[in-house]
Amino acid sequence: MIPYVLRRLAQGVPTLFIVVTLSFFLVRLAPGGPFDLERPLPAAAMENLRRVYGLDQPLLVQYGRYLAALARGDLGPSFSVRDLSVAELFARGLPVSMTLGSLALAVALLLGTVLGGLAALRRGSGLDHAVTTLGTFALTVPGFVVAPLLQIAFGLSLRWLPVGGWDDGSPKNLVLPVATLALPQVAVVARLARAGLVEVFDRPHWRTLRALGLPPRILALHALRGAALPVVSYLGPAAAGLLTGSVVVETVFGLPGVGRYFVDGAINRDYTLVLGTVVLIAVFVLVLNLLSDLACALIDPRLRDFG
Amino acid sequence: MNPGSVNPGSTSLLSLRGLGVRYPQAGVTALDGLDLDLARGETLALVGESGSGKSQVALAVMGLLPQQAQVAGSVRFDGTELTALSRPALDRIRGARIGLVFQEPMTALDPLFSIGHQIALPLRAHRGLNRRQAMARARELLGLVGLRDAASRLSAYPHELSGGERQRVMIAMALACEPDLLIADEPTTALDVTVQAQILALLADLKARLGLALLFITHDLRLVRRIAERTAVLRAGRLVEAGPTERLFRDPQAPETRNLLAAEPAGRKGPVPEGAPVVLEARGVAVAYPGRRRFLRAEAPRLAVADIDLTVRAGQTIGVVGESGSGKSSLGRALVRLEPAAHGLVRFEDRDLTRLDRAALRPLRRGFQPVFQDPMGSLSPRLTAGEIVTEGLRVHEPHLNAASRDARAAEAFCEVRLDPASRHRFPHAFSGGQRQRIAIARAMILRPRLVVLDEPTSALDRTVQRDIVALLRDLQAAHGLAYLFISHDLAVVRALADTVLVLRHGREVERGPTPCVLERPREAYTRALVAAADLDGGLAQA
Amino acid sequence: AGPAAYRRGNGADPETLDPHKTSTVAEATILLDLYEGLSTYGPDGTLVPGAAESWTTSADGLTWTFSLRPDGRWSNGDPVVADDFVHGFRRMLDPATGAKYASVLAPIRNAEAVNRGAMPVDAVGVSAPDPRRVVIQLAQPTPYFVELMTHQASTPVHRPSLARHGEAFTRPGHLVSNGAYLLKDFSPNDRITAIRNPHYREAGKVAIPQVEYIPTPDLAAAVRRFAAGEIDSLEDLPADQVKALKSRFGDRVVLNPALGVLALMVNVRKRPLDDARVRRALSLALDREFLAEAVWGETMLPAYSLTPAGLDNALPPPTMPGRDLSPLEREDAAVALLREAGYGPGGKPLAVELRYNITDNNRNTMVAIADMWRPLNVTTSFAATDAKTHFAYLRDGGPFDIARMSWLADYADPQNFLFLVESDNDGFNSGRYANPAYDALMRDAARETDLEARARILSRAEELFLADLPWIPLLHYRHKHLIGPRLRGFVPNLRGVSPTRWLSLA
Amino acid sequence: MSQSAASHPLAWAEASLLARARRRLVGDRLARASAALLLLVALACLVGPFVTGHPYDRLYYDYPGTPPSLALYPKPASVRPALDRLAFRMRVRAEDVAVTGDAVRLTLASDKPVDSRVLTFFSRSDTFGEARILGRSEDGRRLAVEAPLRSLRFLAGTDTLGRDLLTRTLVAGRLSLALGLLATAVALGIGVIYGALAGTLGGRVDAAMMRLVDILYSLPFVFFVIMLVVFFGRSVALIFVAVGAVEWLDMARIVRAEAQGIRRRDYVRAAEALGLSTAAILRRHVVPNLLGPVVAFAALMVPRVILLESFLSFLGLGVQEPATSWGVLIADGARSLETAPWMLVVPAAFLVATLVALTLLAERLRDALDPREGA
Ligand SMILES: Nc1ncnc2c1ncn2[C@@H]1O[C@H](COP(=O)(O)OP(=O)(O)OP(=O)(O)O)[C@@H](O)[C@H]1O
Ligand SMILES: Nc1ncnc2c1ncn2[C@@H]1O[C@H](COP(=O)(O)OP(=O)(O)OP(=O)(O)O)[C@@H](O)[C@H]1O
Ligand SMILES: [Mg+2]
Ligand SMILES: [Mg+2]
Repeated sequence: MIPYVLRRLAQGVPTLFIVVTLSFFLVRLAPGGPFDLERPLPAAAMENLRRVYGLDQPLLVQYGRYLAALARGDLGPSFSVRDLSVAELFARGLPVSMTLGSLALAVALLLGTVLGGLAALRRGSGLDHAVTTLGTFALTVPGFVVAPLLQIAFGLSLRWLPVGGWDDGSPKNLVLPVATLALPQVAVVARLARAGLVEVFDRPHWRTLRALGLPPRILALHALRGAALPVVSYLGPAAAGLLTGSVVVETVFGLPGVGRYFVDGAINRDYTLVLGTVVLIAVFVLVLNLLSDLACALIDPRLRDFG
Repeated sequence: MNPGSVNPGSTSLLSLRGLGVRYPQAGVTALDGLDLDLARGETLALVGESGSGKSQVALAVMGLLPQQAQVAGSVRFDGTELTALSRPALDRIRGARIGLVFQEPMTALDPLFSIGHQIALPLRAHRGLNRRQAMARARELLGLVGLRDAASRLSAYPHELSGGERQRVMIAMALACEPDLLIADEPTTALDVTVQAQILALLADLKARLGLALLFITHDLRLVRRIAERTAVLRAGRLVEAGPTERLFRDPQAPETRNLLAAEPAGRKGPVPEGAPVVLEARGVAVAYPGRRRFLRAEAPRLAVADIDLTVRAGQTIGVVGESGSGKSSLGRALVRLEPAAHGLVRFEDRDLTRLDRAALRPLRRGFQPVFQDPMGSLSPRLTAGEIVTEGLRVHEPHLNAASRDARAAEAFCEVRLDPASRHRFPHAFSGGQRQRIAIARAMILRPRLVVLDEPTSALDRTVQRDIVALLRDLQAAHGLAYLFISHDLAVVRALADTVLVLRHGREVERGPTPCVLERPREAYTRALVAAADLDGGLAQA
Repeated sequence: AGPAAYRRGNGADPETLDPHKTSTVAEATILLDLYEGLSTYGPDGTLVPGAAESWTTSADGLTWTFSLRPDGRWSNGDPVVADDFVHGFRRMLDPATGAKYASVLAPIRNAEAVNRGAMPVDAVGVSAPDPRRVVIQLAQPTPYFVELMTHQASTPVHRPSLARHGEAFTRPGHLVSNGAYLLKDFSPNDRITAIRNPHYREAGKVAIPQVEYIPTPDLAAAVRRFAAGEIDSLEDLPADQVKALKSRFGDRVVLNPALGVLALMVNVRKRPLDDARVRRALSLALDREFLAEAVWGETMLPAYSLTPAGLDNALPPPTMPGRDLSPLEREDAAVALLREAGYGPGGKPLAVELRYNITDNNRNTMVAIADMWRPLNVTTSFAATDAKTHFAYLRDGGPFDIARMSWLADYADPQNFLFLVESDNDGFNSGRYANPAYDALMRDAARETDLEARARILSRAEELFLADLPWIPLLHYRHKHLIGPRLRGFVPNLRGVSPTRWLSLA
Repeated sequence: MSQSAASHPLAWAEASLLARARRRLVGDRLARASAALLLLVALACLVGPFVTGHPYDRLYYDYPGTPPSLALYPKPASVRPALDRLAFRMRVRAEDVAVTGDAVRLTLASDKPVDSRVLTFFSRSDTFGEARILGRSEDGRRLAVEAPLRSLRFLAGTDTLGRDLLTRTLVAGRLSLALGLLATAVALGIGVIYGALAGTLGGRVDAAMMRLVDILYSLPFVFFVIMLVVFFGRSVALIFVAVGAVEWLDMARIVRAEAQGIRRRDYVRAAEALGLSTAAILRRHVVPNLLGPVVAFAALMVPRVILLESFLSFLGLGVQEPATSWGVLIADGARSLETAPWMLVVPAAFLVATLVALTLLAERLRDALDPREGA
């Protein structure tokens, strides 16, 4: 297994390289630059800025410099948050996003499997349809609707929870954002789990387990393990998405995570910030997909011949 | 008159009354008003031709019939009506007081859990053992069912076991809680005779010590005679005859019973024509399964087949025998290039198969077909039986249209004695023996030059078996087919094979013309096999 | 009582707290609290002396002498001296700083050349003859120069901390400022905390001990946080909700005129829009009241001139021809103009493309405008892009028809609007309006030292503008505030500034 | 053999999984109801805009932000304010207003003689019809007129610009449904084929294919979209490209995981032994046996696609005004959640109803594809 992991990690380097290279040029192809503002800058000011940030150099030189810096672990200065480097922005935001993301992930996994399990067990029943319908609801009503609704309900009407703000991560401030983040994921996990479970119940070995008169707890273990592959392989990238934050949730709740940088960086043409987010997401995707693949192999011994 | 209950007076442990199972959507009546009694400590053999409903009885007792099945009648176990029990109440009986050995062991185990874990399951659930205790007991059980190095195999996963090994795991699971009743559905089909004897001894011991009652479903009448006090004969879901085994064998009443008894495989294989072309030539075939990957390093590879040379000529049948786990199936897969872990040289006719990649191999594949040991697993669950059987025609006779393929499917079904009307059903809706015949039909419909048959008759009763054997022979005679015939059933091997290859631990032990090997075995290992098979202790004489 | 801190909703996070690198309104608010320029804003947004207690102007209006207060102190106790300002100006104009707002100092002699890198930084026309006097030489008389000195671009630098920390001098703990507050903490996208500067000359009169600037990227969510009492004031409101907010919060919603205009920039080089009649017709057909009310929820005012009312040194803005006509007459006039030009109902079909950067209100505005042009037989298509693409397209001279444009002035002087369409204004005049008469008027105004005469010249220029309509003014901006119940001392004003030092909490 | 008599001979084609599935879906009440609802929505979107009586791009200047109501507008109480607004625009005063049933009588007064051309304002307004002059007085400075009330109904209310929301929602449905179903189908197709191929082939091919997926996961989507707009302009087809580019990735991973297990099954080996090509193995053995999660996940992709479109239009790639989509309407509605909730509720209700039906249908489809279920 260790050699496999090492090999996968080694594969990550060229992958990352390709991602960075593609993104570097993709980003530069887009119209407008970091200093194109609604109020156009005078030519001299623009020239100065470009010089200060090395944007006056030929593109290939900039690319080379970026790679060199990246190799040193330096993500460069941010164009749109000029006081901080991209790395500093991440260092501050990532703990917030990861806290929210991992909580949401845990909620999604727990609640999702429970709901999916109930639906699969009572296939075709009212409960099943209720889970389906609610799940569809949760998926269809986007975060930018759910978040305000939660704010109004729990923050303004009931006054149980703060409407927004981070407040150094106090649990009260986490509830609503985590709920917003988790909601659609709960639905996805529930539906995938249900689909997987239904398949498991069809397999011949399920009859064997039933013939053994096993208690529900153990049956659940076997059923869930059998149904886990789709969920786990979905969760790899989904976790990468969750852990690196969400624009909507952070904007609506006013949280200092990194999710906003993904859109803000792009909207502002903040080249270094965008590339930083690309590197960040790529690292998360590579690592989490590796973890997810490892988890798949852990779940299914037949997948352990690590090809 | 109730032929099922022989001792109406005695309190029976299991008592079926008017048991009926219908599949309305498929229009199948699998069981029809069945009455059956089984007393404590008694062994009842349930026999009948393939598809007669034997397995349905087992499933019905355990409450494991699929949802579409309509069940009628009553199942009483030790005074309790099982059909009326709630799920938790039923679960206190299943696995604890009634053990069930499923017919198809290959697919009956959970592929995701180690076998140690699975054997430990009922112990932990019903006996309240903790994990460690249960594992210790599981190891003991594995030893009891004759699995070599039980300790190390506890952590093996089902796909790493041979057919017979999996079957023994099933038996161990069913016996783990020392049940009052064991329902064993063809429990020894994948076992060589020596192991079979060991299992039977184990059962006899349990019976003697704990008063285990046994509902023994089998088509092996020789076995029935050895172990069953009473025998019931099923046909088309009805009980046609039941009674003390001896009486039944001596004086069969129903024609079906007589049929079953008469159908001992007979005849010998004619000689291979002189100068018949070589179909398959294998040199130094070896199969080494990669060892399990541990955290840091991999275990040493497991050598399942070592250094086998083989030459098969047109019209020739090579019987491969050997104890369970000796590498027969691995060898068979290696010869048809379906075993990624195989090494060595394989030539088919004039082509070196080992040099060809998958794509280049494809057009040749028509020439050599396998029949897998595990019929259930080798049938795609979402294709109908007809589609499965004609699948090869799509590739190799692409000019056929759907209708003519369908006609060919119907023909093939008849050939293997399946009802052609059933070809629109999906694999799960067949009995074990029927599935086995679908697998055979799938291979034979292509008229290959070489067929690797892995236990092709293990689930077939003698009557069907006779027909299949006849079919194989006819085809061989007509088209010069070559067979590699893997089997535990030495009687069939004797009837079909020119040459016998005896394997043990993946190595060749002995090889020679069938009569030589089976009548005058050189090696002790072969002698033991042959002796246990008791080939000439024919049914009629006993 | 609530927390002692004033939680001030502040639109967005600052890009930087380096006063010489800023460009946004959000930064202006914070830096106004942290720093004090030579002049600054009073509680009602009027100009008052800041770090300078007084100043004098030479007769030609070209030399300004500011006298610093004797008790000016940096937040670490160091005295504020004239050299700090001189260095601030130089740093601002130094090309190596990469200042976006260097143009604020453009009136200073040699400023532009220095910023272009054509002259060394010490060529800037500022000097410190003694520690308490800053002397500034201008290139042209600039009546609004005092206001420029309130701008964050004109703040001094604390040279020792800049020398010690370099670019990192803006970090909490490093930043030494001379305003009423000093930076305590900066957590991006969360809040910036500033506390009362104990060394500030009027520290005793600063009522609020701590202020937290909270970015409010989602205005609707910000309103909810306001309603829950988590934010004390907001500086921007969601336009489409203002009506509801008014009924909900009553006079806590404060709307007052601002220094900005939203307009349609017309490509005057492209047929048929090169015809002023067509432009006038298009302008006449617009129902600006509907836009202001329905689309912008009265957060905007209908604009019939380029400059808003209430500017310093200005006559009341001239009005667009046709303003007083009834809509019917306006439509008739528009049709007549178009017919003259060969278009309109019955004439050649007229198709224009409206280019805008996507926001919801922009989209609704453009849709409504297209609908208003329909009776003129004008078919309108849209080219909506994200903001960067939009502005880059205009900057690069993309062949547009009509584009959305907006302008928020830096100082309350008509020049700050009218210069937008000078023929040599590359940045803004993407419609390439070039009227020599207009340019000449603007040049005259720049030379004119008599404020009234200057105002008349500028008014004439605007009349020219309104006749030619290179931009079709749509709406004038208003400031939008939501003022919490605890906050005292807030005075709405045209510039929309309310330094925290004048406020207090109940 | 114990059957045959009862089993009716079926045509060969009838027996295949898909044919069976179709038959069973047709026989399933819930499936039929779901399909009917979907059809209904689709039909409503297609023909609905023609029967609501409002063009989808018509701005009713008198009715911006009107809440839904069964009642007819104008409400009696709103006639007077409407008149005053109108009078202001005509630069006259409205006096002696009397509303009689479906008409209004009033006198237009001014200090100058009233130009009768101003009456076109009545017919131009959304509240009144063509006005009739009843009489003049005071040298034409007073003009008595009668104008019929134009009754309008906004079942689902109007948006901020006063456009009928129901019509817009229906029009929006055309694009969103097409996009949701087609883009999902495309992403589904690519994802399933790609994932099944990677999972079945395994080894290096799999590793390379999955690294490509990782790369696509990491590329900055916003820029990708902006580039599409810049280089190819705005076309509806591009939305499919943009959506397809991201949506198939999850599917590919899910399918791959399942396919990895399936390729080790004996039936795949048997197919291999029969000489089936990889494509045929995928089509006949691998894909049918992983349909469960695929169908479930496909139903999840539809809402994601539809909502993604609103983000695309924010970047300039989605629909262009005056056309619209559910995603855009919902995004608009979300902003006026507190002030005009119907702007969210109406399009969201359509979307939710459609998707619930779709999900239930998908679920029934999965069941129908399960050979163990029913006949
Ligand atoms: N789910 C099902 N739907 C329809 N028919 C079925 C189903 N399951 C079993 N059958 C039919 O029921 C009959 C009895 O099957 P069963 O498995 O009991 O036979 P069996 O006696 O065990 O045969 P074998 O010796 O081949 O295992 C067979 O004809 C089979 O085709
Ligand atoms: N995938 C695998 N990984 C590791 N070991 C395996 C694997 N498959 C089979 N084996 C081992 O290889 C040996 C030979 O297996 P094989 O299936 O060829 O036996 P067999 O002769 O067919 O036995 P049976 O008669 O029981 O079917 C067995 O000991 C089995 O445990
Ligand atoms: Mg059976
Ligand atoms: Mg075997």
